[in-house]
Amino acid sequence: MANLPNTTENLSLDTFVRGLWRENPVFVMLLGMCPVLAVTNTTMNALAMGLATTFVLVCSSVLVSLLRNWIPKQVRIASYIVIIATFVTIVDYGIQAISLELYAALGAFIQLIVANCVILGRAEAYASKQRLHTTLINSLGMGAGFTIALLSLGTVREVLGNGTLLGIPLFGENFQPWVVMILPPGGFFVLGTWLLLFNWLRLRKERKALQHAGVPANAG
Amino acid sequence: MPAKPIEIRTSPHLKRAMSVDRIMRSVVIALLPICAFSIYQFGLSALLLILTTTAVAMATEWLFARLSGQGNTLTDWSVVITGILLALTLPPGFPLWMAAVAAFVGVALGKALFGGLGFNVMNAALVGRAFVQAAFPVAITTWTPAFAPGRFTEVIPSTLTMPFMQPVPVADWIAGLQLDAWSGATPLALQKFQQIEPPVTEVFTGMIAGSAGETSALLILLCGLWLAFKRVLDWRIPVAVMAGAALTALPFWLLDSSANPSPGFVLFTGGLMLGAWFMASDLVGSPVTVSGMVIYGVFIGALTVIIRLFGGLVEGVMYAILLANAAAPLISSWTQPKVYGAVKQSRKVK
Amino acid sequence: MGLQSLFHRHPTFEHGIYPVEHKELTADKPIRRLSFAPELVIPLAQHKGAPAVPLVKVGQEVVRGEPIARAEGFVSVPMHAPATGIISAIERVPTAEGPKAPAIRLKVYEAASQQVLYDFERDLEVMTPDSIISAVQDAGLVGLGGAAFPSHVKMRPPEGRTIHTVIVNGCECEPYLTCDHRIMLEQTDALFRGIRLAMKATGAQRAIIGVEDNKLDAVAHLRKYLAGEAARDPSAASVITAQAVETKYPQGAEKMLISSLLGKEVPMGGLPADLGVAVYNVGTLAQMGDLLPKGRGLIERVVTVSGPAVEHPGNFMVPIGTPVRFLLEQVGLADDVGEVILGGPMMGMAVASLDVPVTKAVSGVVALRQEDPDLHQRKVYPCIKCGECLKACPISLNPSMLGELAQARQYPRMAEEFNLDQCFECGCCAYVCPSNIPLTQYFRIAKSINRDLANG
Amino acid sequence: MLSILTAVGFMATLGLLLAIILIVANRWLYVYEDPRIDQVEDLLPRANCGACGTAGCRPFAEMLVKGEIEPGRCTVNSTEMNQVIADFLGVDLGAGEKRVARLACAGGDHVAGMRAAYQGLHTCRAAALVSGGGKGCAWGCLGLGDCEVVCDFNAIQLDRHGLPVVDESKCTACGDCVDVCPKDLFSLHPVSHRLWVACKNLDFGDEAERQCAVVCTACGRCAQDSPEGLIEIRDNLAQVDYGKNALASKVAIERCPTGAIVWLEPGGLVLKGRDARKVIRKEALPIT
Amino acid sequence: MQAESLYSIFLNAAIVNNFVLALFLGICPFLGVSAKKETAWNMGLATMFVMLVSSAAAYGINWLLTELELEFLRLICYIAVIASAVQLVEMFVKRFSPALFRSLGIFLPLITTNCAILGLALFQTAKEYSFVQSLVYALGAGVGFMLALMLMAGLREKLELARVPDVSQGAAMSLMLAGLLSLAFMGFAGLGGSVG
Amino acid sequence: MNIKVEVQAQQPATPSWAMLRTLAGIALLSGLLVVLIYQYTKPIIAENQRVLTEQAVFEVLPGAVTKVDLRLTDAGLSPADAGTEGLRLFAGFNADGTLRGVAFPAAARGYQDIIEFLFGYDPACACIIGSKVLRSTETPGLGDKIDTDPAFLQNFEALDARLNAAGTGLANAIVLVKHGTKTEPWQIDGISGATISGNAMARALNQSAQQIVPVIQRDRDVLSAATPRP
Ligand SMILES: Cc1cc2nc3c(=O)[nH]c(=O)nc-3n(C[C@H](O)[C@H](O)[C@H](O)COP(=O)(O)O)c2cc1C
Ligand SMILES: Cc1cc2nc3c(=O)[nH]c(=O)nc-3n(C[C@H](O)[C@H](O)[C@H](O)COP(=O)(O)O)c2cc1C
Ligand SMILES: Cc1cc2nc3c(=O)[nH]c(=O)nc-3n(C[C@H](O)[C@H](O)[C@H](O)COP(=O)(O)O)c2cc1C
Ligand SMILES: Cc1cc2nc3c(=O)[nH]c(=O)nc-3n(C[C@H](O)[C@H](O)[C@H](O)CO)c2cc1C
Ligand code: SF4
Ligand code: SF4
Ligand code: SF4
Ligand code: SF4
Ligand code: FES
Repeated sequence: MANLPNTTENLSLDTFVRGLWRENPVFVMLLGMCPVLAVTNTTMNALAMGLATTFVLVCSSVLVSLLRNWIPKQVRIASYIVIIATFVTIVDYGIQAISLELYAALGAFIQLIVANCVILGRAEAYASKQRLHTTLINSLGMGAGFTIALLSLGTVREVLGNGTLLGIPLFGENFQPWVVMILPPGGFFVLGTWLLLFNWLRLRKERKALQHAGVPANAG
Repeated sequence: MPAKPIEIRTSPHLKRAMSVDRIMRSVVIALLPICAFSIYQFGLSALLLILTTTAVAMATEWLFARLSGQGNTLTDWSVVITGILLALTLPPGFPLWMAAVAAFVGVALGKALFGGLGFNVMNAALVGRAFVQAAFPVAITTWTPAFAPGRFTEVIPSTLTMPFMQPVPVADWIAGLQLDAWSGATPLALQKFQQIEPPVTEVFTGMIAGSAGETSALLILLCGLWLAFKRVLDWRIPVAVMAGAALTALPFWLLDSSANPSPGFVLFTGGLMLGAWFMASDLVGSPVTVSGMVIYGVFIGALTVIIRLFGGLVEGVMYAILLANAAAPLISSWTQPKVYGAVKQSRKVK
Repeated sequence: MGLQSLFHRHPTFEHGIYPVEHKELTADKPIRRLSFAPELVIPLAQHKGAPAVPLVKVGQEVVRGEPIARAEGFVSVPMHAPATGIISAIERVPTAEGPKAPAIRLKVYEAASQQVLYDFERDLEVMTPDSIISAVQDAGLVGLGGAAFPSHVKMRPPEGRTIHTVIVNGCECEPYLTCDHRIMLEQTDALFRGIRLAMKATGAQRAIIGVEDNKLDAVAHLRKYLAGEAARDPSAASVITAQAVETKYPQGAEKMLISSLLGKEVPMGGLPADLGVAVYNVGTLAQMGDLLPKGRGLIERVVTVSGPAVEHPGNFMVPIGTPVRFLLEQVGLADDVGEVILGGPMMGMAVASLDVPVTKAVSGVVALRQEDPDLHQRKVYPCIKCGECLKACPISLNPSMLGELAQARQYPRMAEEFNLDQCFECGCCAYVCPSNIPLTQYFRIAKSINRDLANG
Repeated sequence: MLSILTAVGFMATLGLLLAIILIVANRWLYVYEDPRIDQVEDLLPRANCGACGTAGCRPFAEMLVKGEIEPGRCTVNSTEMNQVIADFLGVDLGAGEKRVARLACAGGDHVAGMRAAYQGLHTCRAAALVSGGGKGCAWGCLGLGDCEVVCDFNAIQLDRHGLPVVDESKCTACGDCVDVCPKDLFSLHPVSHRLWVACKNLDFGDEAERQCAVVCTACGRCAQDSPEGLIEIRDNLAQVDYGKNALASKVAIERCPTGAIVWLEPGGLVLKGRDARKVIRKEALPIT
Repeated sequence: MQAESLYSIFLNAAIVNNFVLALFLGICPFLGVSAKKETAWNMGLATMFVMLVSSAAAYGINWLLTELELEFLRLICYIAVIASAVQLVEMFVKRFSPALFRSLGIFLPLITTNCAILGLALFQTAKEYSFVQSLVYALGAGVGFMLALMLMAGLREKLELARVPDVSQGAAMSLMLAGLLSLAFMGFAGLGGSVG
Repeated sequence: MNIKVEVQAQQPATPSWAMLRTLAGIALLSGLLVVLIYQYTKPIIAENQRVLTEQAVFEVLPGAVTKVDLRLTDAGLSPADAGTEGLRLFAGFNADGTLRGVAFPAAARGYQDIIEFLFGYDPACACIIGSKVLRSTETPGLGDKIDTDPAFLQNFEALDARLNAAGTGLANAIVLVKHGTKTEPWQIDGISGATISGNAMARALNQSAQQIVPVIQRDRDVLSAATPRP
């Protein structure tokens, strides 16, 4: 279906839910991959990163939506970026104030939320055209989808790579951790495996659907 | 006069007898003496290691070929090579469950994912090894001495580690063997960290510790030469690897022969020989063009020495081959042959 | 073989292959004649260029050697009646290429003699280059090496080019075939007369006869002949030389032979004439030397009939238009014949019907048995990037890449980026490929589709 | 407080600076592109099939916006969608009559014989290049399904006799099958062309009939029974002059001895004349 | 660590701690434009160029902000300046060289939201590199990005003609390839520093 | 199918004023927000930082309960008053106010990247009494053993760091030896499987100690003077 400009969406459950699955920023749209891979070596980091990103996403989307009628087209990218950077700086100092250790673990990736394509993408594609309340709900959904994706990587990587979940040992003394999982290749592999799994499920569904429909008889 | 309708085919109507399965079978045959020596040297553990990786590699191949509807691809024998070579690059006391992981990952991630034989982008055996090296770095750098007494009756303690568990430390077991102090260290490690260079002759004939199948450079050289003679593999790649390694090592050795290894030592230690003859020469991962093959080989040789001399790791053959595999498509496309009669070479950089 | 090529004594080109030759089957069989087939079928398009135009009507009587179709333009040749008889039809007949094409059917009189009844004397000494060229066209001569390109056209190089060397192609690199070998041994006189005519017509100062070193007896024979000539007439010495080249397929391909003998490459998209060279097959020149003095037309040619499915293989002087079925009946064909190939097994065309006639381009008929291992359906593996095909391709293409592109149906890209059009379908790549990929077939498909695309 | 002021001041300056740069850039460097091109492209199917006669959907969109081509030329889009584009651009739909691909061969493997067994790549193009393929009729369909493979719209399926059948409802007249067939058996025709010679064999009479049971023997009865000039026997083959399509009727097919000439009813029904020899067909041209 | 040699900085940025394969920066364009060698090459060039420009810009801004004691505005200023610089370059190219724009310029907007650029600026600040060191660092990062991109493009072009199973087609395969590359790059660990 | 397309008029050129206003306004707003947050969190972060540093110092100087910041200037040790430039060192003092030792930083390139350490030096016993990794990207479970492996950390409980006779450097360079082969008190017993990281630690320590320990021993008076005021 053609996606035409200037269509405002009405609030519905889908506004929220599609960010979780159908338009999941990570698994489906493949946006914001850097933090997804970089800071998911533990569940805690993943959660923190997810929440931080959600915060920035929601705040900036709301602001963009509020200002949408005032921002001229030519300066919209610059404006969005400044707005996003502002909220990121806020989060940055916030986390430092909460825990310096967590801050160290997340490294530069808090600041790099600025460059996360999910946020700018949402601002550009959604918030700049939609009303406040739908934007709020939609960005919450997207943030939740992003966080879930981060967690799905973080848990797998922490459990396999360290034998722990949220720092709690799961398998006892002699478990052999798979160090590779918390190393860079592990990030690629785990995300790749998730996508393989989703591909497989999707293909299976499509095949099933085809079978149900039956091969169209072609008699003249 | 013909009884049946005659057949029509396109030319050429003749065909060379060499085929993929024959090539692969020859390589397996060439690997058998190396396996035998490995078992003679390291005993039961080496045998179990080879059997495990080969069986798991074959099972994985079978499974994925079935899932993707390719029928039985075991008949091309390529996966047997993958399994055997993988075992030969692992430490002899490597826990079998980890070896199984390596074989599975190697075949699944290194080969099946991309469509199987001919489409893999990197050496499947080394993908498996690199994965477990990154996953279990301690176990894969734990070496046990060759010719341990009783090696044919008992296994190295770490071999039979329970799945997902850490291997028991073998230091006590080695101490119990009452061999001389360095017997558990590989020549490369001795050279790198202690600047002790064991005699090349010993290294050449395999009287040393190391991965299950890399210790006798002489035997590997002979088996490789046999394959090259039978035109199963292209001699250019192994020769280029060895030349690249020797030539890179030479200046450093000339500058400071006490700290840096001699070219001979570089050639005959670690996985270089096995890598050059059996892994770099893997047809699928190497460039198709002749000049590309030479560049690829020299790249592997040089990079191996650079990693050995300046990198954080003791051995670099595996990474050098993997990186060269990754670069092979680029090398191929940059070394397209000059077409007959082409006036100026129309080389496309991109 | 690799080592052997390191030490070869005779000049050669790069790449190429060494298939088993099977020439011993017929190499020592002298050229013989067979009786006429009851009906001959003479297609009007046996050569490259415009088809000939019939001069005869159905029911008309013709004598052996009489012109029955005229050339249509410069790049075309006339046809002559290969036997005495009556024109039974002018209609479409099956051809080896596939589509049915117009042909003259000639019912041969049962008592027809081998005598040529239509000829006249020509004085070669007084002929000018131009008169030689038109005489060659009138003789209906085309390249007998396989390409069937009208021979007189090659005698007139494009504007701005001069020919200084005539290369005589006696390589006969295809397995099984021995007709050129026999011609060099048995029709030496005619061959040298032909060479001199070609040199005169083209203005070349020298001629080199290239012969593969599996026919050293022919080289020796030619050299002896030349030495004898030189003894008689010292001024003619060293203008013509015989040179052995390595036995390697496709040594006989014009571009390869030029590289082997002269060390130069024909420019991409260019002609041998760009290097000042014209290449003729020995059979072509022998026919030229034989036909021109007598004012005759090309009505027969030497054909090697061989292969495991042939009971009495040999070299035969076969009238043009003889159905392959008749030819094979004469030599005895095994029941379990699998394939019948016109030409050699590397480049020849398998025929779908034994009713197709021998044409001017057919140098051999090779019949293979069904159980021949070369014919077995082999398992095709994916390309394992072994590079064998690159090492075999005499044109230095990248058949591996071309094959993968063909499988992905990216035909235009094959031509634009990988020089598909330079491929002359020699079959070396398909011969060596361990994955049994039908590379050459893919390339034919690709070229054919690209041609269609270009024609809209 | 001071730091608050410097910060705010600095940011304001920065903002102004950026704005000025962008304004200047906007003035001097702006390149105008009609936004409607993107919008129209969004409405196209993006099949990039080229059936519209342009290089792809984007060039088509550009031409539409410039008014150089009518929306109806896109054969893949639904008519409604094309109407939307027409309304959007304020132009006429300009659609022509629906065309479909028609096959000029009816010789499945049950009616047409073989002369040799082709071995090799399973494609028509490959087979055609080897002595024309193994089929007895040198003009006929080789049945290896290149057309089936090439049709992006799944409109072609081989029937059990190895003969391609076109699903008229799916065919978009993209012409890919026309290009791919090595025997040139496909051509695009308006659906109103009902009278159809399903044969390309140029042999005559018995010779032709030896090759195929549903061949056109060039007997000429269809031409005799039809209005003057509608059908003509040329090159041993009946050929319909579609310029006189209005004159066509079922009369032409009645006396055809082999059923090579047929009448195509809408919906894929194929009618054969009364005199036509009975041929057992399970699918495809269900000759009655 | 001001004492770090330029050579070591370069190797570290280009290979050992490759921005894409070890630090996970710039993954989106890495996955997005690595399908063809030619586009990858152009993207690599464009990124390298922007990296150098923004490295220099970041150095200047940082100096200014430190002078004014406004370090907390660093992030905002970096991104704002980088974004507008990129946009300016893009417009400039589009206006004056449409050919170059078609091959290079279309990537420029992509680069704005590329964390590798911002990451570079932040890292060089955190590591307190001098101006020259910053530029070398940027060059190394650019070369490393190009290297990863070209390797990936080579592999993907090869696989484009392969019989890749349905499940592993698309992003999943790209990620697995990236994983393999990243695995291979681990061989460079420790390179550029002295050992033993 | 129910599709509506709004035909857009050709865009009107945006007035420059709007662009100026918007961008400046947003920048202003953002500056305000950020500066407020910064002002608010600054003391909290500083406090966090202080606690963290203190923890690290007390960890490498077991028993210390107070610390004093020092600077290593060209002239020698000096208290860290505002304005003194130089390497940051920390003197740690026991509950009874006696000097426990000096904590000093060190760094070297490890397996992956540069590792930063803090070491504790006791001038009384002339030995290293503690170590801590401040920043590292070494492999978890392997290289990070240099900060977690108790057996390895034992090396740093009393590692010999005596000065040579001239007082210009260490009497014996601190080196890493292969696991199980430690024979001298100035040797560090390596971790098997992480030789490189261990090596980096030894190199960092040796390098810094060679430079700093002579100064500490020479300027012990400054240290005593720096005793924390209660
Ligand atoms: C072909 C081949 C490649 C290898 N590649 C590596 C490698 O890249 N890294 C590695 O640590 N070991 C590799 N090994 C194993 C090493 O050669 C060697 O056995 C191992 O590094 C132990 O030696 P060390 O303790 O001196 O490092 C390889 C072995 C073979 C046969
Ligand atoms: C692959 C290949 C092999 C050929 N082999 C021969 C050969 O063995 N003998 C020969 O006379 N011509 C051979 N030809 C044909 C020559 O290229 C060339 O056309 C011929 O020698 C010209 O002489 P003609 O016009 O008199 O036939 C071959 C061509 C190709 C493409
Ligand atoms: C994935 C991986 C991570 C590694 N991480 C470290 C590390 O953090 N520190 C280290 O010193 N060596 C590391 N290494 C290097 C090897 O373990 C190396 O062989 C070892 O340092 C040699 O020491 P050894 O002689 O005591 O076994 C790593 C190797 C791999 C494959
Ligand atoms: C000379 C030669 C060397 C080979 N080396 C390897 C190897 O190192 N690793 C491997 O997995 N397969 C190897 N193979 C087998 C085969 O090529 C490999 O499974 C393919 O990479 C799978 O597509 C080799 C085959 C040949 C002929
Ligand atoms: S058939 Fe074409 S591609 Fe193959 S070897 Fe011959 S010239 Fe080269
Ligand atoms: S010979 Fe066959 S398998 Fe080898 S590279 Fe060429 S096409 Fe591939
Ligand atoms: S119509 Fe043409 S393309 Fe289709 S199956 Fe028949 S011969 Fe092949
Ligand atoms: S390929 Fe042929 S049948 Fe298929 S849509 Fe195109 S024209 Fe119609
Ligand atoms: S998140 Fe890093 S480039 Fe997109």
